[in-house]
Amino acid sequence: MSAHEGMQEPNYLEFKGKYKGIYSWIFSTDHKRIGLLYLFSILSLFVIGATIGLLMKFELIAPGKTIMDAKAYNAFFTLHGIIMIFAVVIPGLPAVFGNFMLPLQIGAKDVAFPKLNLLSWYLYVAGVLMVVISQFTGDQAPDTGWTFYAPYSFRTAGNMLPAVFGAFLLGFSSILTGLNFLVTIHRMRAPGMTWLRMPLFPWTLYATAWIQLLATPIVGITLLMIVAERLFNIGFFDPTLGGDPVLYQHLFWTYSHPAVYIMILPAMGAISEIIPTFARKIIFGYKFMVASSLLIAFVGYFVWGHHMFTANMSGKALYIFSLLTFLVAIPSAIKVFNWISTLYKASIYLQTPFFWAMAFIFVFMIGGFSGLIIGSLAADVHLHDTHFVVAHFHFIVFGGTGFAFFGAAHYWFPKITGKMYDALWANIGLTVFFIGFITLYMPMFFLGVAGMPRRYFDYDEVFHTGNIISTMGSWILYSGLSIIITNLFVSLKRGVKAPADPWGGSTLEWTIPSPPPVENFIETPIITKGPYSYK
Amino acid sequence: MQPTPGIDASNYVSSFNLAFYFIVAVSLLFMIGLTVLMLYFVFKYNRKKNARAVQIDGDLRLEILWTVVPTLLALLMFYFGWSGWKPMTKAPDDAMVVTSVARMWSFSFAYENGKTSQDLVVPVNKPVKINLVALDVIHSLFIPEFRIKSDMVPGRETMMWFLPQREGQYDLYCAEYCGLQHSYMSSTVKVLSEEDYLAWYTDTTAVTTVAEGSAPGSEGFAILKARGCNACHTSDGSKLIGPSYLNLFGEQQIVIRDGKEVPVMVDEEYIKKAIYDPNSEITKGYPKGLMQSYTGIVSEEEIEKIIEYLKSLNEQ
Amino acid sequence: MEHEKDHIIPYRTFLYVLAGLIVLTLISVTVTKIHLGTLTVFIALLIAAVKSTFVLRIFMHLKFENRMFTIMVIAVILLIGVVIFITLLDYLYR
Amino acid sequence: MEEHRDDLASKTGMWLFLFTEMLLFGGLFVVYSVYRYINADAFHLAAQELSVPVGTINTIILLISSATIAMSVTAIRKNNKKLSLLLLGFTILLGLVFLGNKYFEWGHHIKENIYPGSPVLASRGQGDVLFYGLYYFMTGLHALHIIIGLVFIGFIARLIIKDRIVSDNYVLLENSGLYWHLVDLIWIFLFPLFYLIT
Repeated sequence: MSAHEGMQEPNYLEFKGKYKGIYSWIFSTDHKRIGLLYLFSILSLFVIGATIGLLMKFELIAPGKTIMDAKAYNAFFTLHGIIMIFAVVIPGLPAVFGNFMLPLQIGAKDVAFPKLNLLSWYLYVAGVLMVVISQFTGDQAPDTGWTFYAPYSFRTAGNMLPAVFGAFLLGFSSILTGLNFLVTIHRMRAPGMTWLRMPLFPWTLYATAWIQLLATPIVGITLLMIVAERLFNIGFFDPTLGGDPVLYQHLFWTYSHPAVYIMILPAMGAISEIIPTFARKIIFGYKFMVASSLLIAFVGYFVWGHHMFTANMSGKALYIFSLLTFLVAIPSAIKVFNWISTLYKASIYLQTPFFWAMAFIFVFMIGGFSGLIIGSLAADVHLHDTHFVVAHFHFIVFGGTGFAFFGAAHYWFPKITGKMYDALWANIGLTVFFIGFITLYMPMFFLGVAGMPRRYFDYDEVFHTGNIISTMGSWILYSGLSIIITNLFVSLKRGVKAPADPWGGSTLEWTIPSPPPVENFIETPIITKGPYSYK
Repeated sequence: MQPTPGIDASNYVSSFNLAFYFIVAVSLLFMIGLTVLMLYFVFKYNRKKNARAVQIDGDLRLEILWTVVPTLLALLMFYFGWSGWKPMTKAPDDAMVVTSVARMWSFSFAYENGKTSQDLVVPVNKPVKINLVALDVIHSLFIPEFRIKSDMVPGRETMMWFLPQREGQYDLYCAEYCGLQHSYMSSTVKVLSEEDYLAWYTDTTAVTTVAEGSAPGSEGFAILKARGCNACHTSDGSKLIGPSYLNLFGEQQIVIRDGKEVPVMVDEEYIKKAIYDPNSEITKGYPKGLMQSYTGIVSEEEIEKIIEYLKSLNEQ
Repeated sequence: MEHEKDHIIPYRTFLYVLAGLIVLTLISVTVTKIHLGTLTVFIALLIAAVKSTFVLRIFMHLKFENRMFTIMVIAVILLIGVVIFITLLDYLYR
Repeated sequence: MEEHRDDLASKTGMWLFLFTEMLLFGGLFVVYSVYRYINADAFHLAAQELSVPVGTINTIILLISSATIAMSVTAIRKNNKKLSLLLLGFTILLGLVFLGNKYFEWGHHIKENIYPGSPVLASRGQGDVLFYGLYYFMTGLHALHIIIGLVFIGFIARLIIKDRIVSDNYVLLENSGLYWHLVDLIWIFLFPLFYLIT
């Protein structure tokens, strides 16, 4: 089975398989290579999405038209949403670092179904292509926003079908990844790795995978209904045919709220890896961390209605959703308390990933607390569909997932590439990025309270100051982003060679060489103690 | 009009403030506390100062404490939000009723005496109940100063109500994305004193007579403006959502009828059809399904005046 | 998977179950002919539930598998039920 | 590379996939319940127009096909390749008969000008539009699953012929069976919801 007996186990980057060049990547079923395929596709799309965001912010620098008209603006925020939600943050941590690290952290050779894993990447690419096609064919680019709200989504002249189908394919890809992870975690843990000896990142992936598996089909069928509606005029959500547009929102958010937890749970998992490693300390309240992940996934399934507080639901539905929304905040709070408590009497090694983790905790708190505000019925009636909401979800989705993504990228960079990144530039990038982030999104809270609705191409003079600050923030943020990404790419070429365990981590991935050998573990590890066991 | 300080613009401002500032206060307390604690730990337990970590794997009492306390606080937050929202569900019986009709991309407000207006004009200190009607897609009526918002869902009749407490002018926006001109779908709320309101309300002169000047077609222009037509059609020849009025009347147009291209002459019949049954013939190059029928909204006499206006454009 | 060798399900088990399922189907059809009002819905769904239990337990051999599968299936069905219930909370009280 | 075979992993994967299928139809059941609640009377009347005998026959056909594919697993485990193939062939045949019935049933409605977007249907009111919209969409999606199932079973039959599925390596056959049973399971609910609850 292994043709490479002896000491010279080639690492996965140098391994010569059946195929050469690019084919050795796009036909590879190695979870590590697939992780990198995802990394490059997601990073490219992220840069495109961020650039669109930059242009949108530039448009908003002053009232009236500056660089684009309303039509282009509407198409841009739709594309920005579809790319960022479906193609960047949902697959972001699970598909990239989950694929790469899950087998390593539980001591497995690969995921349970390597071919299926590759198929999910192809579905992902196909989905992205469909979205791209929707932009350049048909009368007009889609202009519904990423939510595809009925009945506008089948009234508009925008080219909806490819975009909706693309989102469907991206969802399918996400389902297959989740399925793969669930079976991997159930069946392929190394001997001795009981459930409660599993590191927290796999645990969050486990909770995430269940949401991917059980929530995504609902949006799948909803998108199919929209397709059918546009093609055959069936009337599911068309009020003139008796359908109820609010039902569309129910179905859409039944998936899309849990999707927020698909984004944030693995982010929390990555942070839960970084903190103990750099604190040289066992994580505080391991079992509570596990339980809170599962609880978030479970309760998170039933809070979708808080996206619809002003949609004229029944009063009973409204306050039950509001109550559940407040309750789902508790497990997240528990996580924050546990992270900070882990630092108590620690021996903290201050490195870039740890700074990212700290920044994550800070912006995540802002995102979480602002979430409480709009979970409150009386406050949400005013703040719903304003820039307050835009600020809130960027703090959670970009602040939370994005910060954790870059934290994880720096943390595992030595393991993945075998090189060390340049710490000075990494820290500069983080600082600029952080300042830009706060400058960009903080003013939106104030704009929202002042009453500026979201998805506005143009606005009244009263909202001008906030928008100027926000636009300037977008420039700073983008500069920070460029520094971070450039630094990582330059380090890939010029970085010094990384040892097996540069941070002194205690999970399994640090016990093998960097970059890992093709088969991951030369000998199957036998686990005798829990994760994060430091002396 | 400068708003009087000290009086809330509507009855919801105080309950919003309670829910909002309570959560903000608690959140800030936690945020500052936790951030300071985190920075203090990072400083104090730096590896230069503390070479060996003390392994503590958890503390049940602490976990219970920080589960229970946030839960209680969250329940309190929920309560304030709920109690502030509860009154919104039922309008007082003595509320005056206005029906708001939203279409792409304008609001109009119909009063009980048949008066319609582009602005929402209400008397101060009298509860107002607004029946919400959307004709095409979902819109949302949002008055930031009043801290109130409600979606307008086509096919469903819903309502919102409020008590304006301070005279003045306030912005009214559409808050649910509804297509191209979404950000221009706005209006004004005018809160008048009892007398001013009565004067306005009883002045039942038709909208059309408010026309500026007496140039030919000015009445027609006023009608187009009042019905929100100008959101999609221009008079200067530029293409918006629908065809421009300029040089339209009496010209040849290519329309799509039953999927086939047909040349037609723009005459009175055509204009009538375009207003009452807009989707039967679509001018080539324009999207279908965006315009709703104006049957019962624009009368035949008004169409005469609109045509007069169209003709006047050709002469320029 | 040695332990699975123990219970090759005999052909006749399937035939019995099949017969049972067909009988249940016919009962379901007959019962709806009698007008019982809202009870009709309830009975029809009840019979469907009984039928699906047979299919799940015997045809899909949940009865002979690891308990974990049964728990998961029940959880998923409950989940669908709760989602329908919560959505209906909106419509029942409008 | 010869991978270590883990039948339980394979079966777990199949079950998890079935869960997504259940949720897919679950979303439609949500829509069905809501619209049935809103348009109870119209649904009641419209359901009476569907032919109960045809529905019943189709139900029984699917039940038999489920039993035959289940027995096919028993056959392969008893090393009876021929019988196993015969039973699979029978399953495929029944699936095709089901589709044929469905074809005539749909054709009958379409001939009466009852299909989404038809003026006749639109004139009958919103409840009927929704009932038939859901009818076509749900049974159509179900029929699509039947077709996928038939292809899947055909592929499995080929593997049996080539002796790739044998008495101690039959998990793929079992998985195709699981899929087929799920399709049956969904029909068990579709049948009363559209044909019986009148």
